[in-house]
Order: sequence, then structure tokens, then C-alpha cells
Amino acid sequence: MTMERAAFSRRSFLGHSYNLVGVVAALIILAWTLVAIFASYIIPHSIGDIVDDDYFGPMRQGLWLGSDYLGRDMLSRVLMGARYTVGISLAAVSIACFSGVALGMIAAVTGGWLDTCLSRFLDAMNSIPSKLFGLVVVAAVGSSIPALILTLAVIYIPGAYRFARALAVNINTMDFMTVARVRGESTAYLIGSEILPNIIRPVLADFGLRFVFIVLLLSGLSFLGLGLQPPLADWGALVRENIGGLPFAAPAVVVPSLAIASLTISVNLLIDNLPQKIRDRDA
Amino acid sequence: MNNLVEVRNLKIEATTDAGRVVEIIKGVSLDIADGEIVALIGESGSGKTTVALSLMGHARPGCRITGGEINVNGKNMAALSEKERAKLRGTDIAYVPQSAAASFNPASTIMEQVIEVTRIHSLMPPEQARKRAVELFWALSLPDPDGIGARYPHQVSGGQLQRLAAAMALIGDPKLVIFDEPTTALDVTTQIDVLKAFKSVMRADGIAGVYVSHDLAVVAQIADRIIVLKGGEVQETGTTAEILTSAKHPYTRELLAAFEPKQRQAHADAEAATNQLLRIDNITAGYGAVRDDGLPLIRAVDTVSMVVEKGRNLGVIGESGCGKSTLARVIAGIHPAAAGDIVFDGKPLQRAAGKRSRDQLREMQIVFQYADTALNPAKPVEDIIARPLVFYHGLDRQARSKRVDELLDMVRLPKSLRYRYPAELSGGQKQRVNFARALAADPKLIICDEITSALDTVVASAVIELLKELQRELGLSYIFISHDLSVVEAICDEIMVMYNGQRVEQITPDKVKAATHPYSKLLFSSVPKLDPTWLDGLVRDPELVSQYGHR
Amino acid sequence: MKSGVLNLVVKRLGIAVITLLIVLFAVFFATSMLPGDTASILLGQAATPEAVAGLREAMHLNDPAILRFLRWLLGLLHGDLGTSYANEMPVAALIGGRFVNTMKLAGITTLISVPLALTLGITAAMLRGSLYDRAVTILSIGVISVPEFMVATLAVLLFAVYLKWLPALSSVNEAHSLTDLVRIYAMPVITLTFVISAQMIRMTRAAVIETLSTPYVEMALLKGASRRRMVLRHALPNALGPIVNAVALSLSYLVGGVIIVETIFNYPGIAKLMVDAVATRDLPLIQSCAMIFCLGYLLLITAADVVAIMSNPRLR
Amino acid sequence: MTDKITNWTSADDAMVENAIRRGASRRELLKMLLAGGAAIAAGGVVLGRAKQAVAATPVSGGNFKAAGWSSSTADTLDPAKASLSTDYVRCCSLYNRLTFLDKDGKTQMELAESFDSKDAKTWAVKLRKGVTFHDGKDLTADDVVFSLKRHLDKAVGSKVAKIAAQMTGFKVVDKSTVEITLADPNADLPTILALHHFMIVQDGTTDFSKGNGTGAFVLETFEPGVRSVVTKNKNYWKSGKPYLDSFEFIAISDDSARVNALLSGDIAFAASINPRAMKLLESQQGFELSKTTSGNYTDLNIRLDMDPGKKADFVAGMKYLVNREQIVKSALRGLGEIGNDQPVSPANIFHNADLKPKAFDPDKAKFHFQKAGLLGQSIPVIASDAATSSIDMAVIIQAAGSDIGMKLDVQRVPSDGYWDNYWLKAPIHFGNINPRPTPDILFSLLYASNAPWNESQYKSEKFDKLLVEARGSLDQAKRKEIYGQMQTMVSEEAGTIIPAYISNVDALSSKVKGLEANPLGGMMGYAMAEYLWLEA
Repeated sequence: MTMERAAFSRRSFLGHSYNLVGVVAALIILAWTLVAIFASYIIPHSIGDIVDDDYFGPMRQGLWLGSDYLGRDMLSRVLMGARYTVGISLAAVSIACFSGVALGMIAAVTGGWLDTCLSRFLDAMNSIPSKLFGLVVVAAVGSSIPALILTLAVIYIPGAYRFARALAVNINTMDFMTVARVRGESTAYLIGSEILPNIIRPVLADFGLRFVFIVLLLSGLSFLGLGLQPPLADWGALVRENIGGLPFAAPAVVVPSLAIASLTISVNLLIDNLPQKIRDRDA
Repeated sequence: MNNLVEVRNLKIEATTDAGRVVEIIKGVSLDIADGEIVALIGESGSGKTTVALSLMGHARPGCRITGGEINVNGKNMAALSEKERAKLRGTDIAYVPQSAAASFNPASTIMEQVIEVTRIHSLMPPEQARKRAVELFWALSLPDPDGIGARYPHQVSGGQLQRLAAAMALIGDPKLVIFDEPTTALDVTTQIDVLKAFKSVMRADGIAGVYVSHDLAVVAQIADRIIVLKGGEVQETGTTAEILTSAKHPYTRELLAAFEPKQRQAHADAEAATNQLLRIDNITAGYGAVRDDGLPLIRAVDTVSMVVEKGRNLGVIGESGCGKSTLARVIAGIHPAAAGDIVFDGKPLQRAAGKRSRDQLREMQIVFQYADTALNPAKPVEDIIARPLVFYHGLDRQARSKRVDELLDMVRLPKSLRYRYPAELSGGQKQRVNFARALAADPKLIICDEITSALDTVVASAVIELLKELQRELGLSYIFISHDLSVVEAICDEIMVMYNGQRVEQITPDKVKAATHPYSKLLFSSVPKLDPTWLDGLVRDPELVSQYGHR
Repeated sequence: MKSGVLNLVVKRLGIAVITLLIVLFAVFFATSMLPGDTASILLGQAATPEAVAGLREAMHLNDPAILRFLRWLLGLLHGDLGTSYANEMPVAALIGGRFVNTMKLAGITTLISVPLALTLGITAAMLRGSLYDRAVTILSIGVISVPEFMVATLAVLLFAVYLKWLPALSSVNEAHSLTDLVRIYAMPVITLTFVISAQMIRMTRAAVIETLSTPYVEMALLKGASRRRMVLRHALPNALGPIVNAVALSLSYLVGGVIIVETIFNYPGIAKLMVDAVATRDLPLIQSCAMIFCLGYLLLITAADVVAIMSNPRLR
Repeated sequence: MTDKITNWTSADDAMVENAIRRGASRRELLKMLLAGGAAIAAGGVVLGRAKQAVAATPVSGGNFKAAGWSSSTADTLDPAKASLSTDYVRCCSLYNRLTFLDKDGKTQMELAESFDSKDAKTWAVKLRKGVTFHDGKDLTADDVVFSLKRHLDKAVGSKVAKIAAQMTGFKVVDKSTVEITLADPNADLPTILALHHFMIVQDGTTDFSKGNGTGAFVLETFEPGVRSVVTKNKNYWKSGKPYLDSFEFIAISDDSARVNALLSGDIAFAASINPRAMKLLESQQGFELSKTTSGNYTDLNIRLDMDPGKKADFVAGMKYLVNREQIVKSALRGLGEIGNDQPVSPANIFHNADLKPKAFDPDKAKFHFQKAGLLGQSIPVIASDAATSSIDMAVIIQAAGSDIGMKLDVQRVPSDGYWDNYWLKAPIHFGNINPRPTPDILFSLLYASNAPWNESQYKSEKFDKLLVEARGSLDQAKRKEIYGQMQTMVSEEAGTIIPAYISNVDALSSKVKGLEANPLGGMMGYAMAEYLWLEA
């Protein structure tokens, strides 16, 4: 086979090797995370205040990203939107991956009827279209932040479960698992100390990918009119409520769209270009 | 240029994860004459496979040929373009891989793959190619030569695949065939058939060959000349006879020494006779659906009984699939027996490990063949060794650290290794860590399941020496499961021969030559000797072979 | 060999029935959790307690929900999907045309996206590390990262509103010729192709690249095979399992996940039907739609398994 | 309301055109234009256009495709069950009523020839002769009695069961005369029967999927939640009508999709345009907007029998906190008229124009909240997409509140089940009331002590008495006076804040002609199909 060159030149630092794309992606994610954390301190206007008589106003001094359909300041709304998009997605993906991975590992280690039941049940859940599920749940319990997070999490648990279970089943066949079992170790130790460290990297990559899916699903749900309580809005909701401005490229709809794309593309690129630990034996 | 192959000052570099470039072949030169078979021998990491593959102009991903000339049949493979190299591959130079099982495409029939070379290079019409393939199947003494081509790789045994791989290499009428450890993965009884087949075909057609191996005894049977490699450099070159009889290089001598019969330790027989550590009676275990009588459909272990005495070792030998590994797992409780009793240290043991007490588990440890999978790659050595110390002995941090040092010392590993991860260790080091973990439990019995099979000869014999020493110091007992007679002979007091799930014979090492059971006879006679004439002179009872040889 | 596949299909069928039951029960309980019932929702602002009670009586909604659900299940055994609460039409009649629409859209999208994605994925793997490969990778990341409603809305604005090349609505009733068909389906199919292709491209590329590092591909190289031959003859047949699985998962999206596309293009498919059904708490209709989604999913997954097994002689 | 000329629509043209036909003076016309918001300078241009409109005569033929905003599998052709605009549109094309309201809100006869009563309690209805159903059967008094009586049957699930309940007796006098007896006198009966639910169906009909009526069109296709196609009724009793050969009505619930479909030429008419889409429509050629301000409103309801509405100061404060101008300007983008907290809109002949809306005054609001002791507390306000624009209104009120330290916690709840679960129930919530033809219906439904939809639980004996008095009176002037007084009472005393009457804006291709405004709602009170014609 011919020699493969890495897609982009890599540099090394602190025992890991990085490449430029990964670093840029990480910086964008970091920037949005900081915005999410400090949004309430840096927004120039309250997100509910109508500051412009016009609607879909253009970018100008004072209203750097123009105004939305009600004449509210878009910059403030996008910055605060970061908090909700990033926050809700992160919370949901954390719950989904934590539960999914834990269940997947337990199923793989325990096997037998527990494995069968869990797999069947979660497979069944998987067959329900996610957006419809979201619609039904939100129709049933109303849309609040906890409800949204839980709904999104539940939708993605089966996927995380399948993924983790497949990995864990492979690890489970390894001899060190057998050694640990005949040592008399508990299931908790087996999944926590023996399996998890071996699947953590792909699980984290999966975490990132699922984060992207959740951001997109959240914006999809917002598009269908489910989401946060006004005047709060995540990016998807911002796109939705301002979609009327799309025909004349109003910043009110373009900016949140770009924000969604920048976050999801960055996470994807970061996953594809994760820093690699250098396993390099001397001599 | 007189020789078919002339390699001059070959240099190959590899790039590590960090982007550091390491020279792994440091100026190798070698010649191969027409029709000559040259062996490349050395431990793993010596660069023997890398050199062999470079003869085809191929370097594995991450490697690059950086210097020197590789003249094969008058063409410098190092200088050709990839397209030009492709033209020569399969036609001028062919390759027989280490693991034929992995090198056959599982989704395609054997015949398709054997004649693929003729398709790629448009050598002959497919009909003719198939005919030629069948001829080769006959020549390689494959069973059912007319029908075997229609099968898929998984339907054929390992030894047959290895010969089919040879047919795949020979169909393009190459001038040079590269054999990359082609018999390493085979049972001894099978190895003989494969070796014989290779040798006769190569001789008949006057084909030159490169035979890569770490096993001197095997190489002795087939090679005209031997080149000893270590650390990417040629250590010594000579005819087979020269190397076997008057090796000059210390490394070569070390290799030879590993074949010398070991001094077995003497036991105080009187004491041992009365002290049964483990007794199993009529154990049956297997796989598949449980039948009405409570026994499984497929019996991997069939009513086997045996005894291990305190401070003494029992060897279990047999070919792959004979049930010896299942037996080990049954004893350890990993694979609970369907019937039979296990008595350990005077007390009956539960069949399943999960039902045994913590002390019972602690006193019987099992060490697996592949240290790669037996050590958790995500944990450093110290965590791996320390876990039993916490789990069984509840040692605190300080005591644990001290004990880890002691254990590393016991298995002759430097203390600095404790921070390394398994991937950063060599095969021998891994197996020592594997063993240290078993020792950490303070066991009475260690079941060693093929622990030396994945190791180079020299390393393996060092591990065996270590085991012996530890036994002297700690008064352990071993159950030693292996397909390699020399290993079992070296360490065991009793040898149990298994065939098809059953115990066929139990004898002491000194009586190996006087085995009574026909299978034992066949098995023992199949172990290659460091004698170039051994293979040619070997006469085997054809009836035995047809009854027990798995072809 | 044949019986292996047959066995699998039978086993899968059993699992499918169980999965289906789980889904139906889950949907039933979710629906019962929803506030209001068909009677109160149909009456809307006019839902005074007497009026609701009267209508409920008239619609036979007074029996406990579980009883009605079980009755529906029983009817299902005879192939009867029941009668819609909301407009008293047979559910089969309500679903019928829309199901055909959904299948048409899914079918056309499949015909376009699957060959496209596989070609891109395989060629990218073949030319791994090249500019082309990088372009495909970046493209698929880009596509996967953009919400589908953006793609759809932009497409409508561009092709329908400004250029006026294509109709903004996908009115299936007006497809009288092939040209009509192309015009009507162009935008929804493009949007859905965007949505589902990226994942297939990525999985195909990854699966092929993974098999490219196997010893038998190296063996093919050492036989002098071309890159093309290595990929198509050796890597691809062995990567088929994961690829087909990814394809099946992507396609399952086309059955129930296209609600946004149906909304934007006003395409009368069953996803929107189910949303409407939920809005009116129309239990038989909800259950029937859920059943179709579940069946579609199971069918695709099973088909993927069967293909994976057929392609692997060891499992046959 | 913006003063852009583009807001001058064909509906306004139609209004002017009609005024000219009636022989209105130039002064009247200008007044009308001012009311419509057009600048005086524009008057000349508009008049010119209006004259052209007069000159144009309807042409027959053409297939008309329109899109409504609601889509539901519960779509029905049973007029009694009709609940969505799509249902009304379909029913209007298939059936007729006894009466209908014209563009000025006056009651006109349709299937009835005359309504006569001496005491407003017993009514004799004479039917038009020579009217046939689509299936050929003649219209008789039996059909009328059947159609009206159905609403009293609970099993039918009629939307107007409450209103219909006052009709206690039906008598077939002869083949074309029906006598209706009311429980109490009600002078508005002819107007009440102009409601869309009181369409006349054939006696004994149980299956309404055929749409067998006397209307201008015959049903061809009906797919609930998707579309319907109706074709010209060649035997229609109104001569010359309808002009269209066929009328297809499809449901596009997505606002942008509906506008896009119009702009791309897929449809010729898009009902109920979101104000946010105005900019897009203004930028394109060949389209017009039709604005109808017919008395639809979204109101903020504060229940007077629950906290915090029990405190009169809270209600008073809220009335000052609502920035009506901003709501019309921002939330409705000018497509509405400022309301004065009572339900009778300017489109109604009984509207009390002397009653002025409360001005936005945060200081006064703060004063009242302080007095009520509620400043700083978090007070939940329920809003939902189910009540048009309520979320935007809530956000505007919330922002005004936060400026003076009044914390309003806006809770958006799902549209599904909103009317069942939140409306009328939550202490502070939004409602949305569709246009009703008479003040009597509005007050009886919404403000009488025993009103079924008493949104703020307003109770006043005096109000109840006035209501009965006005209902039974046949003296128009007196009724106007009483209704005016009642409007003031509601505005001052009830807990319903009606910040604006929302205009419905339909967008249509310039080729579509004949559209007029109607007090019963957009799309000419949903009955546009039989009046429209397409420019050749």
C-alpha cells in the first residue's frame, strides 16, 4: 500500500499531536462555550426589549446584527441563544451518553435476558421517529427546559446504547475481562475500570457526533414550534421566528443559521481531527 | 549480475505517531541465487518481514524505502514506479503470507483468489488457469484437489489454506517466492505436511525462495542458506549446515541454545505422592444446546480425569481444537463443566467461578496465551499488577507500591516499567507482567494456557526458566497447556496427551519416545529437529497420518 | 445455506412482533398522557363540559382507553386499522394515499441518494488522502451540519420564488408526466438527499478504509492488483455489512423523519398525518402511523441483516 | 398601521368602488381613505384605480387555487362541526345559509326570502323557491328544520349548540315557510343565522362527505387535511354565479410555505399572511394584499375571581402596562387596529367609537401594582400559538413590566389542548375570539354572568339586564345606545384586555378580482369562492 499522508500536517504538543483544523475547530467550540457561559454579562440589550421600530433591520451601529421580527436586538439574542443551544444540547447529550453507555456496558457484561430485554426495548424506541416523539412529548408535558433536555436525551439513549454495547461486547471477549471475572470482580468494577477506559475515546467521539445531532434536532424541534419559553430562544428558534427575513438575507435569520453551522461543523471537524496521544516507545 | 536477487545497503524508515522517523532497516545487503532458498531468521522486530516485503518493492503503511538497491531479476524494485512494481508482483515475485486464514478474502471462493493473479496480469484464460490451479493443488497434496477451489476460505482448515496460499503464489510461475512465517500458526502434525509440500514444489520447479521464520528447526529443513537478522542488521550469513554447527555470532548461538534439552529439576518424590493439590474426575464440558442427559451437544472436554500434586507440574499437550484450552477454562471455572467433580486442596470446588469463594479464586490463577488481550491496554503496568493486591489482600497504597516493585523484580522486569502501558512493552515483557499479576494473588496453582506460544524461541525459553525459578522459590504448581512438546518437556513432571476432547495418554517426559498411544506417537514424532535431514528422513505411518492428521 | 437465512427471517419476524407491540404500547401510553381527548379537541373553544360529554358519548369514547386500544389490536389481527375518531373515515382510507406518497418520496430519494452516497464514499476511500477525498469529507461534514429546514427553505426561495423553475409545493396530484414528476419531486428529494447522504458517505468511506487495512487486501496488492481492484473486489464485498446497515438506518429516516420536508413542501405524507392525528388525539390513526414507522424501520434493519449475511459466506 | 401605499389593496378598491356605486360624495370617500390609512395625497391615484375596478366586468371561467392555513385530519364538511377556516371555506362553497352578512355588516337574505317577527320571539321564515340541492332535490322547509334542529343534538357536537339553544320550537308551516320560536326575544335572529354553522343541509343527512348542499359548487374531491376540489354548480340559483369553473382549496399550515407557494405561482391566493412576510411580498410584482379588520382579537384575560386578579389594582395596572401602539406596530406589524378592551369592533355597526383606548402609562401601572402590593412578585402569564400573536404580545408586555420591576413569567404552552386546559382556567392567560356578527352574541358568550366563555369571570347584574333589554328590542337606535353603554362597562370593569383588533391579511395574485372585505372574517367571510373571478 502506498504511504498515507495525514490529511493536514500535524504538530505535537504536550505528548499529543494536533493539526490545524482540529485546533481551529476546538477554538470555535471554546469561543461558543465562553459565550454561552458569560452571555448574560456581555449582551448589550435585554433579549426581550424592542429597540428598533423597524423589523428585520440591517446591521448598523448599536444593532450590530440588526433586529429581529419584533425589532429586538439580534446580537443579544444570538449570544443568549448560544447559552440555550449549547447548554441544552450539552445537558441532553450528557444524559443520553451517560445512560446509554452505562446501560450498554451493563448489557454487554451481564448478557443474558437483561441484555435481550434492554436491546429489544431500546431498539423499539429507536424505531419511533425522533421528531414525532419530540412533538408528542412536548404536546403532553409542555415545553420547558427540563422537558426538552429529557426528551432529547431519551431520543438519543438508544443510539448511544447500541454504540457502547457494540464496543463493550468486543472488549468483553478480551482475556483481561475473563481474568477480572475469575478474580471475582463486581459488575461495577468490570464496567468502570476494565471496559470504560478502553472505549472512552470512541465514546467521546460518539458524544460529539450525538451533540451535533441534538443541536440539529433541537433546532428542528424549534422549527416545528416547540422549544423554549419566550423571550428566550435557542438558535433554531431564532431561525424559525425570523425565517420571514430569509428572502432578503436579513441578518436575523442568517446569523443564527451560521451559528448553528459553525458549532456543528466545528464539533464534527474536531472529532475527525482529535489530538492523538503519542504512543512512542523510546528506541 | 549473477544472482536472481541482489540487495545492496537497503534502508527503510518508519514514521512514529509523533512524526519521529526511525530507521528500522539499517543497510542490509543480501544475495539469492536462482533456485536457492534463503531463510531470514530473527526475533520479532528484527526486520525480517520488512526486508522480505521490500523485495516486492512494498513497504507497509508508515514505512518507506529510503536507500539502497533491490535488484530482483535485473530490475531495481526501489526505483520503479508503483505501476511497474504491480506488473512484477505475482508474476516475477510472489508472496505466501504468515496467516493464510487472514489473507484469503472471506467473501470470495478459493479458486477465484488462486487464479486472480492470472486475471490481473492476463497471463492465461480463466479455464486454463483453473486447470493449472488444480494441478498445483495435486502437487501440494491437497485433499479433493478438484473440488476444493469451489469452497470459501472458512470452509477449509488452516494447513490447507497455507498450501492454497502457496498455490496462489505459484500460479504466476514466479522466479522468487517469499514465505512469511507460513507454518507458525499451524500444529506440528500439520506443519510437516505443509513443509513437505512446499519443499517438493519448489525443488521440482527450481524456484528461488525467501523463507522468513523465527524457528531454526523449521528453517533447517527447507533452507539452503540462512541469514540471521537482528535490529535491522544482518548478524550472520552462512549455509544451513554452517549456521547449525559452527555459528559465530552470539545471537545465533543464543537461538541454537534455546533448542538444547533443558535440565529438569528433580523433585522429592516421596513427599509429592501424597499431596494432591487438584483432582478432577470425569469432567465433561462443551458448547451448544444442552441435551436431555444434561450434557452439551458438542463435547470439547469428554470425561477427563487428572491429578496435580503439590509443587509439581502437569503438562497438557495436544493439537488445536483438542479441548486442552477448554479444560483449562473448566478448571478455572470460566467455562463451568456440565458434569464431573473438581477437588482443590482437599475441598470440592463449585463448577462456576462466580460461586467459588474469594480465597479459592485467589489460590488458583490462570495466565492466558495472548498477553496482548490479557492485559488491559488502558491501564499502566502498576495498576494491572496492583489490582489483585487490593482486591485479595487489601494492601494500602504504600504496601502496594512496594509489593509491585517486588513482583516486577520477581519476573525480572525493571521497576521503571511500572508506568508503561502494555502497548509500550515487548511480547516477552507483556507475558512477564501477565505472570506477575497471577503471582500477586499468592496462588497455589497457576494454569498456564499456551503462555509461550506467541513468543520468540529465545524469549520463550527465558520465560520457562523464570517459571522454574519461581516454582523453586514459591513452591507453586503449574498446569502447563501447550501444543509445543519441547516447552512441556522442559518444565513438567507429567504430560497428559489430549485428543478430540479425551485424555489419550499420560506419561513422564523421559518416556516420550516410548509413547504407547498411536496419536501420542504421531505427535511426538512430528516435532522438528535441528537437523537438516530430519524432514527428508522422516517416515510416518501412513495409517496414523490418515487417522489423526488433520489435513 | 438457504435455511440459515430462512431461520433468521423467522427469528426476526418474532422479534419484530415483540418490538411492534412494545412500540404500540409505548405510543398508547404516551397518547394517554396527552391532555384532552378527541371530543374536547374537536369542540375547541366550544368544549363546555356538557358538549364534550355529549360528543364523547356519540363517538363511543366513553369506554376506557385501554379497552379501545385492545379492541383496536384485535381488529388489527384481522387487518382492520379501525376508524378515525376525528372524521369517522376508515383509517386505511386516510393512510392509503398518503402512505403511497411517503413511499414514492422515499423511493425516489433512495434511488438517487444511495448510489450517489455509495459512489462518493467508495471513491473517496479509493483515493484516500487525495484532494478529492478531502473535498468529499468536508462536503459531507458540511451537509451533515446544516439543519434540513435551512436546505429546504433556501431551495424553495431560490428555485421556486426567484428563479421560478420549480413549484414551491409538491402537489402530487398534478404529476401527469415525467417532467411534472421531476419538477414536483426535485426539491424534496434534493433536501432529503442532503440529509441522509452524508451519514452514508461517511460510513461507506470508513468501512471501506477499514477493510483496506486487512491482510487480504495487502495480499491483493502483492498479487499486483490495482487500487481499483483492491477496493471493488476485495474491500467492498467485505465492507458490505456495515455499509448496508448505515444505509438502512439512513433510509428508515425517510419513513417517519421527513416531517420538516413534508411541512415546508406541503407534501401529504404520513409523518404529517401522524402529527395531525396526535393533535386530535385520534388514537387509531396514531397507532396505525406508529405501526407503519416501526414496521418500516424493522423491515429495513432486517433487510440490512439479510444482505449482510448473504454477502458473508461464513454466515450463510 | 403603516402608511405605505402598498397597503392599499383590492379590498380597499372594492370598498371605494362600492361607495361610488352607492353614490358617495368625494368627502365621504376621502374620509374612508383616511380611515383606511392612506395618505390624502394618494387619494387621487387610488380613486383612479377604483374607477378602473368599476369598469371591469366579471368574466367566467378559470380554475382557482387557494391555500388556507389550517390543516387537520379533523377537516369536515359537516357545517355544524366546522371549526377551522378551511371548513368554513369549503362549507360556503357547497352550502348556503338562510342569511348572510354583506361587506357593511348588514344582514342580507340568502336561502330565506324574509324573516318576520312582531315580538322578536316567534319568527316566520319564508324560503326562496326554485332552489335545488346538488342531487336535484328541491329545498323545502323540512331541510331547514332538520339543519337547525341538529345543533340541539349533543351527539352532533355542534360548535354553536349554545347559541342554537335559544331556538326552542320549529314548525313547518308549509313547504316554504318555517316558524322558529325562541326562548326569549332576540332581534338578532336573522344575523345569528348568518353564522357559518347554520348552513342548510338536506333533511336526514348523516354522511356529510358528499357535501350535498345548495351552494355554488359541487364537491369533486375531499382529502381531510390535504385539499378539496369543487366544480361549478351549473344549476346554481344565483344567476351568473359562480364565475370560476373550479375551486381547489389546499391546506398549507406553514406560513412561509404558503407565501412561497403564492410567489412561485403554485396558488393564486394565500390566506392569512404572517405580518413578517410583508416585506417579501412588497418586494415582488404582481401580488396584492387584502386586509380585513373584522373583529377578531387576542385578549389578555385576568380572572377576577382568582389571585392576582382579585385585586382591582392589579387589573387596572395591567391595563396601563399594555402598550397597545407597540403591539399593533411590532407584534402585528401594523395589521390591526388599537382596541379599547371591549369586543365590539369598529367593523360592527354597534361599535362605540367614543370609547377611547387606555394610553400606555408605566408610571400609573407601577402605582397600581404597588398599591396592590404585587410589585416584584413573579406572576405567570399563559400564552400559546393557539391564540394568534399572543406570544409576541406577552413578550411586549413582559418587557414593559420588567422596566418597572413587574416580573411577568411568560409561559408558552402547546397549542394542542390549549382551549381545553388553559383558556378560561388559568388566572392570567390569553384568549382569541373570532368575529361574531352581533354584540348580543359577543356579550352573551363572553360577558354575561352566565356566559359560557366568561374569560375574566365578569359578573354584573346591571350588565345582564341591559343585555336582555337590548336583545328583545326592535328599535335600532335604542339598541345602539344600550350596546354603547355595555361596551363602556366591559372596558372599565371586566378583566379582559383587548389591545387590538387583528386584521386578517390575505395575499393574492393581481389576476384575482372581486374580493371584498367582510365583517365575518377574511376571504370575504370565507365565502369568496362564489364571488371571485379571474382576469383573463
